[in-house]
Amino acid sequence: MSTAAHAPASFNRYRRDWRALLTRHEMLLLYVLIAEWLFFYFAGTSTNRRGVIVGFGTWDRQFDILRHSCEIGLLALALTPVIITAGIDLSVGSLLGLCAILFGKLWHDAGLSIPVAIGLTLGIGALAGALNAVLITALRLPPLIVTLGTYSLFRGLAEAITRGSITYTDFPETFLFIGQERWLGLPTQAWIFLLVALAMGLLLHRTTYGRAFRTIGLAPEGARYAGLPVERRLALVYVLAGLIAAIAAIIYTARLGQAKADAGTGYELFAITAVVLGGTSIFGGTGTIVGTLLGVAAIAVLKNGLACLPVVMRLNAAEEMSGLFTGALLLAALTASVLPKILSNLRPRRHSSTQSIPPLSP
Amino acid sequence: MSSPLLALRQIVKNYGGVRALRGVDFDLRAGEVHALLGENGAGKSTLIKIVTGAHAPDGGTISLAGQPVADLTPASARALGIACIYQQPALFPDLTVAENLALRLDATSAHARVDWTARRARATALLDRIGAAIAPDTEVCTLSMPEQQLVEIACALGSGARIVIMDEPTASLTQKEQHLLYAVVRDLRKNGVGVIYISHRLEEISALADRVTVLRDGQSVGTHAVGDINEAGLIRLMVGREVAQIYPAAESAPGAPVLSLRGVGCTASGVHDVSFDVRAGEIFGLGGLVGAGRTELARILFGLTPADSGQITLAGETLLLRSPQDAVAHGIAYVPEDRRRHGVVLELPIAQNITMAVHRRLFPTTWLRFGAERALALDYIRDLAVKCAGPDAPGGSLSGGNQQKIALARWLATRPKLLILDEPTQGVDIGAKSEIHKIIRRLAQEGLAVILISSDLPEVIGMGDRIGVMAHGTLRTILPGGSDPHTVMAAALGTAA
Amino acid sequence: MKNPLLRFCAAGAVLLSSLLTASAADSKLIVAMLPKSKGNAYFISCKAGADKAAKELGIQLLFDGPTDSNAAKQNEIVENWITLGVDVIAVAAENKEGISTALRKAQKQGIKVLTYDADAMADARSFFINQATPQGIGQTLMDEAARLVGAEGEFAMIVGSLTAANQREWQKYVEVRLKEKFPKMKLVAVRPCDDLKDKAQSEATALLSANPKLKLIMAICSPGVPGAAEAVKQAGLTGKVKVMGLGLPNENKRYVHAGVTDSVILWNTGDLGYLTIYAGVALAKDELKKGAKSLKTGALGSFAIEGDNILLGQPFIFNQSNIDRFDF
Amino acid sequence: MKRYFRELSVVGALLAVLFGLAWFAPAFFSPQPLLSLVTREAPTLVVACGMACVIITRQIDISVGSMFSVCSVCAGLLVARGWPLVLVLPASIGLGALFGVFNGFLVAALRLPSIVVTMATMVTLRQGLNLIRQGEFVNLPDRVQWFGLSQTTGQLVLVGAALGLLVALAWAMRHVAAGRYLYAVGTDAEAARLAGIRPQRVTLLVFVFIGALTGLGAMMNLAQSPQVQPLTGNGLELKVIAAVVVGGVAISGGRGNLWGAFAGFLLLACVSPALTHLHVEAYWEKAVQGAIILLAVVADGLRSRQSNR
Repeated sequence: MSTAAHAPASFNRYRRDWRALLTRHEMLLLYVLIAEWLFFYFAGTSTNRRGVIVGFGTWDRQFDILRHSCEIGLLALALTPVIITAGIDLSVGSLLGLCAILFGKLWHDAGLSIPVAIGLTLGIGALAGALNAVLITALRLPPLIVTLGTYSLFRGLAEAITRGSITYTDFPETFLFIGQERWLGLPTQAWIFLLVALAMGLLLHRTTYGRAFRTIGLAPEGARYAGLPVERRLALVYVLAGLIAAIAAIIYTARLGQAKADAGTGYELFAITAVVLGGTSIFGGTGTIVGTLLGVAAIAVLKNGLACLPVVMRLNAAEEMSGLFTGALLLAALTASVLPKILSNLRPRRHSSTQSIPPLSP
Repeated sequence: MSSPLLALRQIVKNYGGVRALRGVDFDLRAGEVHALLGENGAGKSTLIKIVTGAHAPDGGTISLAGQPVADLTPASARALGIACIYQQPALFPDLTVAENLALRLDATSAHARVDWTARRARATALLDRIGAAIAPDTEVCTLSMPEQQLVEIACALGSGARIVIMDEPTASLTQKEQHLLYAVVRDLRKNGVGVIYISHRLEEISALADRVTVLRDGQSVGTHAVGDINEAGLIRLMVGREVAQIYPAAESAPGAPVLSLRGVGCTASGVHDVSFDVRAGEIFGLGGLVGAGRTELARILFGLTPADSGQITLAGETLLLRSPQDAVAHGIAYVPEDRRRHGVVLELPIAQNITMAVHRRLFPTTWLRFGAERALALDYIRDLAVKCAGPDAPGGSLSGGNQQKIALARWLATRPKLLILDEPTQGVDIGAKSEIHKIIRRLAQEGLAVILISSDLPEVIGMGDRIGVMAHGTLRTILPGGSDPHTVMAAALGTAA
Repeated sequence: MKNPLLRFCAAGAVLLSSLLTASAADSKLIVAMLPKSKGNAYFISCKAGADKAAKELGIQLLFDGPTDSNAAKQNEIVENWITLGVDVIAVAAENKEGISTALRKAQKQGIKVLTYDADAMADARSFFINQATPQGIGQTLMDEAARLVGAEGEFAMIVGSLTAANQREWQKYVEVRLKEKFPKMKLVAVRPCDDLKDKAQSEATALLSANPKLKLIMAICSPGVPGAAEAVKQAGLTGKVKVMGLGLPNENKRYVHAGVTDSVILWNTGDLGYLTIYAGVALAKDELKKGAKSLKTGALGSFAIEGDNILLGQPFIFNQSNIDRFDF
Repeated sequence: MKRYFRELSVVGALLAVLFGLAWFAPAFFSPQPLLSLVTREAPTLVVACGMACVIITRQIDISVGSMFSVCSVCAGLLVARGWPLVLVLPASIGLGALFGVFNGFLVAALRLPSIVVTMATMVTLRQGLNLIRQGEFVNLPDRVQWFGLSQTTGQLVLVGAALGLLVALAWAMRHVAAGRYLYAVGTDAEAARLAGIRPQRVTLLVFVFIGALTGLGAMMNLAQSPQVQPLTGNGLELKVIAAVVVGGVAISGGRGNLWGAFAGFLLLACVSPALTHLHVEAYWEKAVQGAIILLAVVADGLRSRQSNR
């Protein structure tokens, strides 16, 4: 018996190495983020004609970035557990639109008070998520296709309900406070965002649910054989995504002061990009909330920072440039993530081929 | 004498740390059936994968008809006239039979025109030749297992190969289909083809083969003409050691029955009418050939494929097991056969693998308690003497035997009443194997009821206090522990039934 | 690893920034102009006029907006401009209420705010460059349509998207006018084209075969007019089914000449951009104050001011006789 | 019969829609408008064929819309510069194929998930195009429309080309070894390797193929009108993926065929004109399309559940 060999000391050393390995992606992203931020801080800040310091390096700008990132950030938070279970949800952006106009309708047409309308909207979001969940878990359908369908369906319903044109506005000041004012120094919605991030972080990293999500993503059959309630956990992930999309809808409505059927168009793509950039594997199993937050921040800083660069301003192309760089950043992150494996595979040439091309994951 | 059709010299193959082959010599002459025999894990499948080019050897030479070949790939092996019938049919389930045959048989270029009429005609001809009544346009996924095996056989037949490898081709065949297969093998031999024939059915070997080579622990332990050696001699070669000595013996008598099955069956998985009892402190060995229904029975007991007939009673309580969660809740634990897919999640740390099934007890608030988890993991790592870098090392960093201990630890942590072990020592090196045996015996000694499923005959005989032998989806007989291997094998083969 | 990396990044950033800011340090007046959708030809032609004015006045023009009509992005861009400390912001509002919050914030920071093309809330801007009210556009469109078909028969509309606010407004006033004045005309369908010319063509083709009695197609988004015209041309109904709508001369010239499209209605968008910049600069230099009655511009003379609306003039109807005189 | 149940059910749904139209809105079938509608869908059909191949190989390409736009604009600019069509056509196809090489390399050689790779390509290409063109139309010389043929001839040529390609490809998918390789790789890449196919190469080529088809589709679109709008490919990816999936091509690879994809394509393409003809208000269009996609996958799910029993 060699129990003596397993002295705790040697365990600890291993643990540290392993932690470093795990956080490597997040650390890299953090360096990129810091570099980005510093670059824009120096290159995107200037003094204007009236002698006021303007541009990226102002507190206002930082708060704006935070304010503008909340909805996409929330969707990215919603998608992190989904992608960790090796699934995907394309419908969150459309659901944001549907929830926004249903919220408007509940408040304006049905005459409900704001808190009741918010409560009902969250319920509707969860319900819509449950529709995805049922199709994916009970019928064992691929999430990509199910949510492609609901992507069309939710947006279509939003348009059908408002006949495209109805825009709900004139929300009370108290409600707009959520989206337009500051509370305790930060934009109000940032508190909600941080709260959700904290909740998701705890759920994912500190509870048995997060464990189950990861296990399902890595080995769905293995999870079943370990007695984990695979279907129930998967369902939860999609319901949560629906719920968070509804929260994002509320914030969106409060920020713009309007609820319209086109709310959140294309957000799902940015959210997925942020999640993948944050180191969550599209094949499932790995990913952290911190990574997602960094991914969201990297995209947001890039987008807002570019808009402050004199060169970009002169080209009038902030949005295109940020899209371009985001795409490039995503490709670079992906390539960087497989490069070590590719390099190490180059030497023992034939072995690698037994593990074949990754299939379309979700 | 001219050089043999196929000659392997000093083939070495390692998988990670495991030495699957340690210098195997093997040759095959034209027009002979050369049987390859050995326990599970002896290295037969690895040897075959090397001959078919699926895996590259780490050492040794391969020559075909005297010509050395290097860098064998599946494509070049096929081009050189090597065909293989795998144990698990390697067919494309969504494609038709004719299509599958064509993909395996035609090494055509990508531009080549596909002639469906010819494909169908050939498929029909081949299937007719082995006497299988399968329409060439059926999709393979709609075929039964034996039918798929027949397609595989047709494939080998049609390949016009000089060398045909058959890996347990009769494992899932019925009597009638077996005879079809024998005819095919004789047909091939008559045409000067060399056949490597792997089987556990000794009577099959004496009926079909010309020579037999026995592998043990990745080495060849002898090649004999079939006429020169009897079944007992072969079994001795395969097992290679006296059974009774190395297995820890029971020290106390088993207690009251914990589990009892009465007429249990499940149509979907082909298990029917199984009845037996397992008592506390007893190891109930479950023997039989691959495909006899042992794993299927275990899956019923674990709620993966719920039973549709019969009665399962555990500790006096009649159970309805519809999901693994039900099984776990009632104190049933199952260490599955496919460790990599179902057992240990290789990417996750050891500690998480160990605590996976006890979330509810260990973390009653669903809140993770890392200290408690680590403590629990360390307990089991020490208790089972797992060789690892620590509870945070990923499961994949462990050797097969230690992975198996982790899988075992996961279920011990649930404090089960019944432990089902499915091939617990498959792919495990000798040292770890005997450690695992000691652990199993100790657990039984502590009062656990254990069902031990194994294809390793000596293991079942040596470990089992009683041995249930399964064949064709049902329990054939129950023998006392330490029975004569021949009796057990005979029961499994159905010869003495 | 962390410290050297950080230092390296910082050094690089400083180096680059000095290069970049050096060129931006000229202290020109900055006017930022926000279109509804940057890629839209309508706003591109606005920009041409604005560029001209910017050059004449020696100011820096920022022209940026969403690539598709998107109220949320408009807000984000305005807020960016606020922190950039521009002098004037001129906005074509996608959503009246939505943008107004951001605009009020800009005013609070001492930035002058104008609206053009589509107005925001009155208290969120100083002046609105009024090229034509939605009411005026609706009326002109409907009147011209009625003229083309003799105030009788079925017609259909193609709109950009079902959610574009200004188009819904125009559509509303078209329908109001229809109800008031042209009882013998009937609006049989409204189809969206997602601002895609190709889709407009498909939709128009379907409309033509679905409504054999159709007399006219009115497209109120700029890709819609050439799309509908191409559909009519391909259906061989040139002259039988009239095509008209809101669009740009250049995109429609070939169809107008071929007799497919009868009239394209638009104000002079270049002038709109030009006027916006002049008004903005005047506002920033305190030359334009509340209660002013007119505004003088360089090349275009002076424009009348009515309350807080600076009037560009009536929408212009382009047809075969005059379309070649315009290039935008 | 049972084998093609999925495809036949889509055809059934399609026929039901067409019969419904024949009953309630016979005007739908008047030849010239119908030809125009069909011509408009021809380029999309070409891309959908490519998408079917990609999905059968168990991959996905969501960058087709962006590639389509970029190819259209580039081809348009070349034509406007006075290049002859015989040169522009291969240039457009080649450009598409080049994008395909890029996607295919990342997926096959670096083994990155295709959905993320092509998402990144999509964003990059789209924004790059926006940056350079700022949405401006490309005006083409008159000789380009219908390749200088008469309108009806041109339309027939385009529709004929698309259908010809469909038939040829459907035939090739079944009757040429390469076509069967796609199924083999899509079903089980490892088994395919054991059968002597090189899965990586097949994957690379299928991406190149869809790129080239997208380039071709862009040219077919170019020939239909005298202007190119840079937004032209927006939303194309979802349209073709939905069509292919509704047509019974399994997203998990290896299953389905081009005829099914064609039926699914027609079904979805019918929705919009059918709603117009039935005088249903346009607001319902997206919801109807979403419902069709969901119905198709739910039917798939129920069926595979049954066959598993």
